[in-house]
Amino acid sequence: MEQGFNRRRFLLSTAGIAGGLALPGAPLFAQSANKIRVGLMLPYTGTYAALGNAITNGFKLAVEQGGGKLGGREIEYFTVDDESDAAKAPENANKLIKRDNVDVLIGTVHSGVALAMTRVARETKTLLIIPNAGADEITGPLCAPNIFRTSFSAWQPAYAMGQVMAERKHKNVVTLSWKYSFGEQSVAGFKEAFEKAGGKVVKEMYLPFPNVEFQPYLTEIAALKPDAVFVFFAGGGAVKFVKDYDAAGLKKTIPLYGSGFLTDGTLEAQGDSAEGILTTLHYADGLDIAKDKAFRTAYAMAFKMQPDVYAVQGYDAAQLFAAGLAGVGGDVTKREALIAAMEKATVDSPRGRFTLSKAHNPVQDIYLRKVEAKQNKLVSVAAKALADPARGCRM
Amino acid sequence: MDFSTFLIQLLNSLQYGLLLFLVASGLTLIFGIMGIINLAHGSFYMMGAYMAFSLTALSGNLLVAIVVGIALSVLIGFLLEWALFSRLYKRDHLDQVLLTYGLILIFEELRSLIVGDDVHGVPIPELLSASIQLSETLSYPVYRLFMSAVCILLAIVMYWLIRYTRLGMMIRAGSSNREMVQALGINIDLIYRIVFGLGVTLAAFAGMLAAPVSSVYPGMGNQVLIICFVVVVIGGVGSVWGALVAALLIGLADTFGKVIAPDYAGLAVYVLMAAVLLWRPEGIFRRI
Amino acid sequence: MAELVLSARGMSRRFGGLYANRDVSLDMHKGMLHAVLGPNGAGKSTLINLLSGDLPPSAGQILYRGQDISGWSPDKRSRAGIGRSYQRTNIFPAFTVFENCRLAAQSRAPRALRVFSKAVSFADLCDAADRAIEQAGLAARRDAVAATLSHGEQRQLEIAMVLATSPSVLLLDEPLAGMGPEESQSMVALLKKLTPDHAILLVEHDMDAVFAVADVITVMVTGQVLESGPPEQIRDSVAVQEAYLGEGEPGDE
Amino acid sequence: MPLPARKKRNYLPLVLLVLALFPMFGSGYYNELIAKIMIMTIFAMSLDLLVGFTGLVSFGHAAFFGVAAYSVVLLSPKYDPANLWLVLPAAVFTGAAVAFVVGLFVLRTKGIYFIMVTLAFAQMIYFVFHDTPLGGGSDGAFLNVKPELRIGETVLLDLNEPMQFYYIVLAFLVVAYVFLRVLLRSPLGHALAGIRSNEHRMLSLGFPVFLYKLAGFVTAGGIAGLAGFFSACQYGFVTPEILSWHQSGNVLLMVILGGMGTLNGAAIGAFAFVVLQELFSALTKHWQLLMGAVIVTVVMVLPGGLSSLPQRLKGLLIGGGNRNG
Repeated sequence: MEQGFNRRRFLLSTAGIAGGLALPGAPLFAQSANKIRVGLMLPYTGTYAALGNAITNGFKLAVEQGGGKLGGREIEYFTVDDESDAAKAPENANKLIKRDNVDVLIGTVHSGVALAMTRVARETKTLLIIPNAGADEITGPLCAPNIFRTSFSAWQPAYAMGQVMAERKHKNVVTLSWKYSFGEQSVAGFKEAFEKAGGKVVKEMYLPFPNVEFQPYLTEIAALKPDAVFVFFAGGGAVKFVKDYDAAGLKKTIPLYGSGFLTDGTLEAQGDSAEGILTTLHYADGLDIAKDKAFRTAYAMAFKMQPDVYAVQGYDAAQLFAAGLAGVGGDVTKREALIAAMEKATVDSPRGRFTLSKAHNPVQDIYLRKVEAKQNKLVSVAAKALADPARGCRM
Repeated sequence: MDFSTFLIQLLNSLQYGLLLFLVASGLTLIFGIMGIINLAHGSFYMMGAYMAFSLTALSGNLLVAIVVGIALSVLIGFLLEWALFSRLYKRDHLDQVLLTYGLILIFEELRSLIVGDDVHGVPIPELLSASIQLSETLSYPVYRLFMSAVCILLAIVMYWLIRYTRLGMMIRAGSSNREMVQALGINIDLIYRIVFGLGVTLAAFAGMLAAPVSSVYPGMGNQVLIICFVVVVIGGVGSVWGALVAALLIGLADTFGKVIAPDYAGLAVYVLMAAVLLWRPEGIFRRI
Repeated sequence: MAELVLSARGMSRRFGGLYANRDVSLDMHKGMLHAVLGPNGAGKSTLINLLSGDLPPSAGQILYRGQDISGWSPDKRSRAGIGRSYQRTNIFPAFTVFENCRLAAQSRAPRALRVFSKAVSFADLCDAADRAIEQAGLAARRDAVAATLSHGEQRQLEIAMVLATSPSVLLLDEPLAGMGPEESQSMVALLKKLTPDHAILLVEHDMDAVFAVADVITVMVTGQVLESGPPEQIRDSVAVQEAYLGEGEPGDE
Repeated sequence: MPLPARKKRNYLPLVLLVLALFPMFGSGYYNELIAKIMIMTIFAMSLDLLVGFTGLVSFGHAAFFGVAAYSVVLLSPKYDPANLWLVLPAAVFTGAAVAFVVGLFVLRTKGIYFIMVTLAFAQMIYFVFHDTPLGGGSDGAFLNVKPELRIGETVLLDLNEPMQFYYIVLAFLVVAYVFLRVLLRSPLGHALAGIRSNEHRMLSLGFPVFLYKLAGFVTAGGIAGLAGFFSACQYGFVTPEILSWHQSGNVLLMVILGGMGTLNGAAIGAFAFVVLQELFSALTKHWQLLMGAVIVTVVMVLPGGLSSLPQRLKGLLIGGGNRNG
């Protein structure tokens, strides 16, 4: 042991420092001046990997349709797998911003990661377009001129659902969601609209994310016997919840409603259990919109699979950025003009045209959808051109 | 909470606890008999669930999928033991921890490469798809009861196996003293291989059994891993009975934690663990 | 009568239903070497483990200078002055002989809070270690790594480590096991040298050595004391001869 | 394993020089990366004190790192910088204090059990931050303004400045390294080494082994707290994930990768780990597959860690050599 104290083998580590620097640093020296550098920070591993891929596909489809260019400029991609790990988010964002010097940052799915990215983007004044994460704060207290979102805020679909459920004469409702800010914000948005219209939320229940042992809550719901249930879940948890809810026999007696993610990208796994469930979202199957049909065909041709709402959001991120570039002739250095052009843009989205609110969140139609034959079929427009209230945004 | 709700919650906790026992029993066997910390145990659970999905899709029948899946799991267990674990028995626990940590990453990425990253459902077999009406609004799926029955059956089989069979005798001897058993002319390497295969198969079987209820999704293995560790810590390393008691306790703590103190539900299980450790640092039961 | 240092009163230890020690009583006095004889499985090692605190007794009392120490942990007993050696060599194999003993000496003066001083800078501890090494006859091997010592030398180190803790009681579990004749002789000499200042309990198979050094001998059979007394009494005891000596040389463990 | 005496070559000054001069050549991102490696080195060294020098394989070390990081965020005023001399000792103290409480429980167990119990306790603390509103739940919490050191109106040190941050981390890396070296040659250090080598004998020699282990555990917790402090300051953001078992696994991996029981190994391990991650994730989407393969390979064929590599290569070239490196 004594000898162990004296043995210093630092040769390796010093050699390592010298070698290690040259390796990931390569892009730094291979900087091509005339391409626009796009940084994609999305989940490519873990729970949300499928979503990250869909967004990437959507974005790239829009670029392909522009002949590989946006605003007349060629595109160079830099990707980082954010692993949906918020702890690594600032570091990963810095990789793209400081190492790769990207002109625009696109990301991400997970709200916690997106919040951290937003902070970094505000500090470094990097242009950020968020293609999914719905945390209200991003276009609320954290809003900034350089931060845009092409998806939705948690508040939007939930608020619309509050109106729908009140219209459908439900009086007493129980809510259930994972206990994290996105879930809580969804419930808050729902509650706001629902109670304004005279309904009452009998009980708000939360379970720790990402716990999927729902049985105790279903038993609670059965004991409380509300008129209806509003939930927020997504991904694997959504699949299990919908199946458990059906298996517990509750679906027959107490109708289940949810924010759209309850049945998005999950219908194949949910099977018959999801049939008839009503959800609200800014996208639906069976929209009578030419742009949507064209988008779906093109997407299916390019990637051999059907697009989903995430692909649409990625596609629109590219479209929004293209609109900005068009306004400045492709010159990203004219930042204020670029941002102004993006603010004024009307995005011709597959979900229907939308504009941006002052806080840079889409002002969009929220659709009421019903699950039929493994599709989220459009029922009606639940809220026309719904704008997020952008509480706390000082811009 | 009225009395009938209370009873139903009790049933919920029992059912959850039994499933936990099934997953954790393989872990505790590998721990207790081979002295190996297997972090990849959750990955075997995940592997089982995905096998149930893929094989059901191929054969159209969950039962066939489970039979083929079990055969595959045994094979995978043997292979891993032969290729990797058998070389680590003389090494530190630390090396085992790291090896299995590396395996988690590998299994998760292989899953992504082979099956993809989507969420999939596994249909409940026709025969078991009914429900029993428990209260006015609530019914209980027969499949869940079936799962519990299978878990109880397996607990009994394991008890019998360890107590009354020659294999069980050798396993018990092997867990107390590797050298001595070797000296008695028992092929300890074979015993270890069998135990490891058994452990892997138990985890994978739990995954297959749970797949129709839980559906299959990326990262599902990591979710059960830690709770299984808590089961083993509370129950006592290597004790199958301890694992059963601990799993049932955790089922109770989790279920009623969610009902009584929903804000601290995630903590309930760990508070239970700390309490048990204060009382008995080596877990409730010490040996098989 | 010499000073009574350590004594066991009706001490028992059960493993499951089996008694490893049953109602054992014995006394150890300063300046006397108390040897314990008995066939394999007689409970001699259990006796030492009970006295040293490695095992808690199921019943009975252990008195150290009149104080009941039955519930004390091994380290507390050691600090109080009860040192022991092990039947299977139990040392720090990666350390030098000196460091083995220095560490043993350090246990008397923990100084754990002085983290900014070098361990080897405490002269008193180093002296104690060197004295112990000298006593055990290992001076020539002071700086050798313990793992490289011969078996006999490791047995000597085992003793040296106990000595470095300056104990008043020595519990020695077969210190001669596996030693060559020469090494045995020097160990016997060492034991004789140590006896005046210590109360020594010696568990040993080597009859010649035991009768050469022991002041009192206790013979144990199946966990119980068969007979206890001076060597002559034991040599002449019919019971002992029947139970034990009559069987001839006991085999090695 | 005794080695033949060989010429000692001390590369420490050289490494220090490289680290000190690095910011003059590196870009902003690489400065951050090196700062991160230095923080992880502090973290890995603290774990090495337990794993490599005391023989306590803790699988919950991220808890102390994370708790300290949270303490920085929770103790800082919302819109003003906190006082460095207040929050830094507070973070170290938090790490040590939590280690003390956890140690009281976990040090009652040994071996395989110890590994699991440390893991379970770390998970418990993880859930405290994950499930309760204390630190913002699963969403984490932000440190809006990083701490600074000021006397009167003059700001002496400001962690918001990347350059200053870099050099402060470097300074504390040196402090932690020297502290651990001194500790290891102190009576306490020798006693810990004795516990690693033969705990049972330490007990029978009269060492209150539990207290010694607790002292080591608390010290390691405090130094992990130091690393946690800098980690929170570097990115201004904490989430429960920083005390997850993955984090504990990663730091354990760094210790093994570099070779345990040598503080320098911790540095090599931290460096190799971060660089490998950087490299692989640039290479492929399935980079974790490569990471997993590296881990398995190191465990199977390189038990002494990377720092044993030159020795092994030498052995291979010269032929014979000692097989264990």
